[in-house]
Amino acid sequence: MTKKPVQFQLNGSPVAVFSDEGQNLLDLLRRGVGDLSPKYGCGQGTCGSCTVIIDGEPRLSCLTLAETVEGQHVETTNGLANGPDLHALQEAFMENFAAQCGYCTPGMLMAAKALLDRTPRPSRAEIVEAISGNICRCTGYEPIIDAILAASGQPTRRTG
Amino acid sequence: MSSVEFRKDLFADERDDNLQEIGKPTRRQDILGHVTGRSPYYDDHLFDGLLHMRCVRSPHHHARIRSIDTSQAERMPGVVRVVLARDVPNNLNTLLSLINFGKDEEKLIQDTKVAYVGEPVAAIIAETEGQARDACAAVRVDYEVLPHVLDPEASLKPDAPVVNEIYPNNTFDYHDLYDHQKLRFGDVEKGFSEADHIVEGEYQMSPIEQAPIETCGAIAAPETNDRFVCYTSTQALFFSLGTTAKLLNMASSRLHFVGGTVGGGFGGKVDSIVEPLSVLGAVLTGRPVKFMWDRAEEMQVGAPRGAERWRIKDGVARDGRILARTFTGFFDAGAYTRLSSYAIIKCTGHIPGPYSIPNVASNVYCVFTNRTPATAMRGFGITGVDFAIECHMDKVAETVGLNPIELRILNAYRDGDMKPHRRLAKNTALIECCQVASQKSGWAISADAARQSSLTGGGGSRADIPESITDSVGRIGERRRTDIPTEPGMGAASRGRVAAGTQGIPIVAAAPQDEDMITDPARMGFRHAPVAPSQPGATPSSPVPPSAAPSAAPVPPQQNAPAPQPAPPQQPAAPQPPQATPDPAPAPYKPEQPFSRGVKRPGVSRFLSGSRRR
Amino acid sequence: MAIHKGRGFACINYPIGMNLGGDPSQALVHSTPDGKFMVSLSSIDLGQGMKSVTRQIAAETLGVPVSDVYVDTADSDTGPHCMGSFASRGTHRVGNAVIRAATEARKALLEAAAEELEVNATDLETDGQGNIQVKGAPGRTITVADTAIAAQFKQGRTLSGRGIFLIPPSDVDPDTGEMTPVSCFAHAALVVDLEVDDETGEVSVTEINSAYEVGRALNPRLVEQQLIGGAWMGVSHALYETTEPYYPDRSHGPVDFNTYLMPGPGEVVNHNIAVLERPAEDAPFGGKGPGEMCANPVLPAIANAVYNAVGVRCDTLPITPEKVLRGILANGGARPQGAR
Amino acid sequence: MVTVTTVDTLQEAAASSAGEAVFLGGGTLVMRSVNYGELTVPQIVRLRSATALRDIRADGTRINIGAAATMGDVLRSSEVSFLHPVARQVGGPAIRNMATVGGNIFAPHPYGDFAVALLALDARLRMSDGSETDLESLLAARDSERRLVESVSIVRPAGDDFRFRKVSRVKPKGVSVMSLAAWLPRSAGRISGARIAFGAMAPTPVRARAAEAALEGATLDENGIAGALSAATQGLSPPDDGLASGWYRSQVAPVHLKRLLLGGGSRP
Repeated sequence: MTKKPVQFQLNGSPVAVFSDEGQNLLDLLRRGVGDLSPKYGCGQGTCGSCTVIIDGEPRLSCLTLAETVEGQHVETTNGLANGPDLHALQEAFMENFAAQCGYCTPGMLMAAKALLDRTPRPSRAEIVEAISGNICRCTGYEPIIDAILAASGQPTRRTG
Repeated sequence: MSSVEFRKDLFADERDDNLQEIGKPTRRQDILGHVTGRSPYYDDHLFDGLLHMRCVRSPHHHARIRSIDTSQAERMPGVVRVVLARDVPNNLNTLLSLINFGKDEEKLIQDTKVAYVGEPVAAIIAETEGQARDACAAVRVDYEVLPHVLDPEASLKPDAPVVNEIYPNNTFDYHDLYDHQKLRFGDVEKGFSEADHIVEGEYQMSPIEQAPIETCGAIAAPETNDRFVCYTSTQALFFSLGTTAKLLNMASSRLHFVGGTVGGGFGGKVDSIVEPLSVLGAVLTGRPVKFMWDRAEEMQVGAPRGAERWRIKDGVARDGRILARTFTGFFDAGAYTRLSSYAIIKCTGHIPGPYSIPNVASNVYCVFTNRTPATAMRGFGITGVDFAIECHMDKVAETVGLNPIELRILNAYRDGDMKPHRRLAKNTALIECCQVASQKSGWAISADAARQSSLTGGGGSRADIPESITDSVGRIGERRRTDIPTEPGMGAASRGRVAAGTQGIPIVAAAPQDEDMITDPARMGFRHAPVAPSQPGATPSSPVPPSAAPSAAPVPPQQNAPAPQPAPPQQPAAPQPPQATPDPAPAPYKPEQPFSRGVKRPGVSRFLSGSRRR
Repeated sequence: MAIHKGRGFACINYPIGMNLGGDPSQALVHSTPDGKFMVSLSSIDLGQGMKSVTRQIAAETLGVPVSDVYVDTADSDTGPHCMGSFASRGTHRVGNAVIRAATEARKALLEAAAEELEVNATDLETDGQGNIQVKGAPGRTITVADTAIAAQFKQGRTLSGRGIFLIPPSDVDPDTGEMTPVSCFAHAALVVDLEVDDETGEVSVTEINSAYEVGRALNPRLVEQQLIGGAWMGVSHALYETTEPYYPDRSHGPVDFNTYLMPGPGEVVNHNIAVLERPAEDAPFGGKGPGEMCANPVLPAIANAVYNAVGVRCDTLPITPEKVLRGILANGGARPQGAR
Repeated sequence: MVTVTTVDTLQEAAASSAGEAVFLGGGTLVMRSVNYGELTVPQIVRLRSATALRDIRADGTRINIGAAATMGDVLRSSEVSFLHPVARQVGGPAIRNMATVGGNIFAPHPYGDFAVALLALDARLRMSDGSETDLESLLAARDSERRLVESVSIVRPAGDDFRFRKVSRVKPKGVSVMSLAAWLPRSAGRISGARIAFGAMAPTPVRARAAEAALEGATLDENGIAGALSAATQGLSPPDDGLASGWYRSQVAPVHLKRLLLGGGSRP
C-alpha cells in the first residue's frame, strides 16, 4: 500500500507522518500520531465527535483526507490546556457537569473553542448554532450551553 | 432554562440529611479525563500490528445459506484470515444462559440460515479496515430466499414462517408450559361486569436505537502469559467475559477483560457480540484484532429496544376507580431472544403500573420476527407499557370526566397495598409526585386529592390477595395448530381458581456474610421506618369537586430548598436498613409449578449465577 | 394556520435492579500505607457516574473525605464480579456492595486506631476530615494516615474490606405471575406543555414541570444530569426516534444521525424539576437509581398533551408531524380539548 | 483500495481516469463513501490547491461563485448576503467549512439545499471543458455528468425577491424534509417570471413550474398566490424516506410555499 508523507502543525508542534491512501485525518491523528482526543462516532460527518480546528476553522477530521492537511495548523482537545493550566472551557465543562459519558466532549470543546476564538462573548443562539453539528446523547445539551456561557464569562442558569 | 429544587420538606422524617459526603455535589471523578480527551475508552489503547475485523452480513430477511465462497476474498490485499461458523468452537448461545434463562439459539456466525437483514455469515480480518471492507464485498454467498414475517401478530398465525427453529412456534417458551407469560390477580370478568365504563386502547412503540456516540467495539490481543486481553465497550464486563468463554469454549482464566470507561451505553452494550468475535480473531491470528461497529451497523444491526404492541382494557366505575384491567402485550424480539424474554418478566412484575386495581390480568408474548434481534434499552421492559398505561389513563380520565391528575391519585398505589404479583407495596411516593407536579405546573387539583398521602389509606382490605381466576390457554405449540385468541382468559374451555389470601414470602437481600460487613445503621442516613399502613376503612374517598375548600395538605406548597445544604445535626434515631439484620434471608418462595429452564449447555460458562443452575 | 397549545400529564414508578434478583455485585476496598483508600470494582461507568457515586458512598461509609478515595474499575483481573451496568442496578447493587466492603475496612481502621489510642474501637468515631477520635473526648484523636501507617508497619493489620450484595433469585409462577420482582421503586410525575401547528402537524415542547422521587440524591448534580438528560431523551423517543420509520415494514431504516432523529441543541426544553427523596430501606443511603425512569413519563405526557392541543390520539410512536396531521385531517380539523 | 491522484488543474481532474475517478471537493460526501467502502470506482482525484476556485466576485450584473467556495466562504462574502440564510442551513459549522457550492449541486437526496437556491436563481454553470450550461439541465442528467463544475453564475435578486425556507425536524441543524426557494421579480407589485424550486421533493432539486405559471401577473398576497399553492406539487411525486413520506411532503408543500411567499425567509 502506498504511504504518503504529510507534515503539519499539531497543537503548535510540527508533525511528520505517513498516511495511507484514502486515510482520513481522524485515523491519522489517532493511530499515526497517537493523539487520541478526537473520537470516532460515525465516519459520516453526522456526529461531530471528531471535530478538530484546522487553520482556525472547525472541521470534521473523519471527512478530511489526511494528506490534505499538508502545511496546515491542526488543533485538538489534546492541545487545549496550556501545560497544567486548563482552558477556560475545560474548567467550565467540569464545573457545570457538562459531560456524562464524555465521548462527545472533545468534539464539543473544539466546536466551542472555534466559536470563542472569533466571538468571545457569544449569545445563547450563537452557542446553539456553534454546537449544532455535535451530538450529545447524555446531557440534553443544556449543561453544555451553560458551560460555554460560563467559559465566556457570562451568566448561566445557575449563576444568572 | 431549566431549574432544579430539592423538596427536603417531604419525607423529612424518614431521612437523616446530616451526612458528610452523601448528598454533596462532588465533581465527577472522571471529569478531568473527559475534558482533556484522555479518558481511556476501549479504542484508546494502541497496539502495533492491529488487525481489523468486519462482518459479511445477510442482505435478506430470511434465507437458507446454500454455500459461502470466500476464495476471492482470501486473495484480496491485506486479508489475514477469513472466519466462518466452523471457526467458532461452541457456536450456539443465548445471552441469558448466564442466568440460566432460555435455550441456546443464536450463532455468533451463521452457516445454515439467516433470519434477519444484517445477520453475520462470515468475518474478515485484514490489515486495515478498508481492506476488510473490500474483502467482505468479495465474499459470495448463495442464498435460497425464504418467506419472512415482520409483524409480530402475523408471526403468531399457524401458517407463519418459522423464524427461529429452536422456538418453532415463533414465541419464547415460558416455564416449558405457555407461549407467553401470564399474570392473574382476581377476576377481571367480574370487574368488567361491575364497571360503569369499559375503556379500550391499543398502543404501538417504535424500535429505538440506543445511539451511544461511541459505537460498540472491542480490541483483543494475545498477552504474554497465554491469555487474551480484551479492551471493551461492554456495559457488563463479566457478562461479556462469560459469554466469550462459553462461545470460544475457553477457560475464563485465560481471559482478561478491561473496560469501565464507556462512551454511552443505554442498554446497547450488553449483548456481548464484539467481544467474542475480537477474541476469536486474536486466537486465530495471534495478533491484536479490533472489531468495531460503524454507525450504520450500530443503527441497523446492533439490537434496538424492540417495538412493543399493547392492548389495554379497563373496567371503570363512574367515580373513576378502575375495577379491572387487562393487558395483551407483544414484544417484537426480532430473530433471536437476546434479552426480550426477560423484559417480559420484568414488565409482568410491573403491571398494572403504579395503581391499586383489584382485578388484573395480562398475557405478554415474546414473539420472533425476521428483524434485528431486540435487546435492552434505558427503561428495559417498562417504557413501552408505561406509555400504554399513561395514555390509557388519559382516556379513562376523559371517559369519567375527571382531572387526569386526580384520577391518578384516586387509583394510586400506597404503602401496604397488594400488587398483582402478590407482594406488598412499600416506600411508595406516587401521590406526592403527582401533587408536586400539579403545584409546579399550576394545574390545580381538588382539595381532597391534595390531601391524599402514600403513607395512609393503603393496606387493610387493599392488602388482600383475592381469589384469582386462571386458565391454561396458549400452551406451547397450540397456536401453531390453530388460531387462538391472545387476550387473557379468552378462548378458555375451563377456568381454574387460585384461592384467596395465598402469598409467597418476599425475597430480601442476602445477609452480609461476615458481621464485620454489617453497617452501623445510625450512619446510613435513615430515620425511623415508614409508618405502618393504616387500618381498613381509610381507603381514599372519591374525589371531591375542585370547589371544595382546601385543607392542610400533606404536600405543602413549594419550599425551595437549594440543595445541597447540610441539615442541622440531629439525634440519630433507630433506622433499620438491611445491613442491620445478620439473620439469614428467608427461603425463597417456590411455586408449585417450578420455573422451568432447560438450557442446552455445552461449554456453558461456569461462574455466573451458579445458584440458579440445576 | 393556527398554533394550538396543549398540556398533558403522566406519572410512573420504576423498579430498581434486575427484576428477579440473582444479580450480585462485589466490591473490594483497601487502604494505601498512609490511609488513602482504593475501591476496586468491575462495574461500568457509561456516563451515569458509577465511579463518582461509589466513591462518595465509600467515603461516607469509611468516614473519610471523598478526596482520600478513588474508584478503580473495570479490570477483570483486579475488580471482583459485577453483573453489569443496566436495569438501574448500579447505585443499588454496587452501592450496597461498596457499603459492606467499606464497613469491613472501617472496622479494621477503628480497631487499628483503638490499639494506638488504647481504647475500645466501639468508643471511636470518624470526623469525616481524616481524623479518628474518642467519642466525647475531642482531645484524644489520631489521624487516619497515622492509623494506617501503624496498622501497616507496626501492627501488621490490613485496612481492607470485601463486600457483596445479592438479592437471591426469585421464581415466577407460570399461571398467576406471582414473583418477587424488585425491592424498591422510584417515582415520577410530570406535566408537559407543548404547541401543535395544525397545518404541518409539527409539535414543539415548550415546558416540562416534573417531580422525581429518587430515594436519596446521593450526588444532587449527578441526579440532575440524569433527570435533565433523561427527559430530553423522553422527548426524543416521543417525537423523533425509530430505527424503522415504517414499522413493521423495514424500509428506510436510518443509518446515520441525519436520519435517526433526535432533538438538537436548538430545542432545549425548559424543565423545572422537583426532586423528592423517600429513602428505600434496602438501598444505599436510601438512594434509588434515577437513570432509566427519568425518560419514561415524558412519552405519554407528550401524547396526552398533543390530544389536549388538537384532539388527536397518537397511540403509535414516534408522534411524527405526519401522524398528527393525518389525525387532524381525519377529524376534519383541529379539535382543541380546552385549556388546563 | 482507494487511490488518490493529485493534479493541478480542474481540466486534468476531469480527464483523470477517463472521468471515472471521483473528484474530491470538500470531502463531506466523498470521504464518507471512502470510509464506508462505497465508492464504485475506488479512485479519487483532487486539486493540489483549490484556492483559485474559491473566489466569489461580482462581474457586471452577475456574481460568480467558484465551485470550490465553501458554505463558510459564502457566509463571509458580502457580495452574496442574500445567500447567507441558505448557506447557514447547510450542515453544522464544521460541515460548512468543508462543503462546497460545486459539491452541493451533486449532493443526493435529501441533501443539496444550496442547489435549490441556485436553481431558483437560474444559475448558469461554467464547466471544466469551458462550456456553459444551466443548472436545471445539469441536474436532469447529473448522474452521467463527467465534466466538473468550475463556477456558478447568478444574477443578484432585487430587494426581497429571493426567499428560501428549509423544513427540517431537528433544530437548528437537520436535513431537509423539504427546502424551498423562490425568485419573485415584480414590477408594479405584480410577479413576472417567478422561479420556484423544491429540494427533497424529487431525486434532485426541481422547479415547480405549475406554481411558477400560476404566479405570473399575480400579486404577492393570499389571493394572488392561491393558484400557485394549489398547483404547488403538480407533476411532482415526492419520495418516501426516513424523514417523511411522499404523502406528507405533498401535503405540506403548499403550506410551506405559502409561508415562503407571504412570510419571507427562513425560519429561525
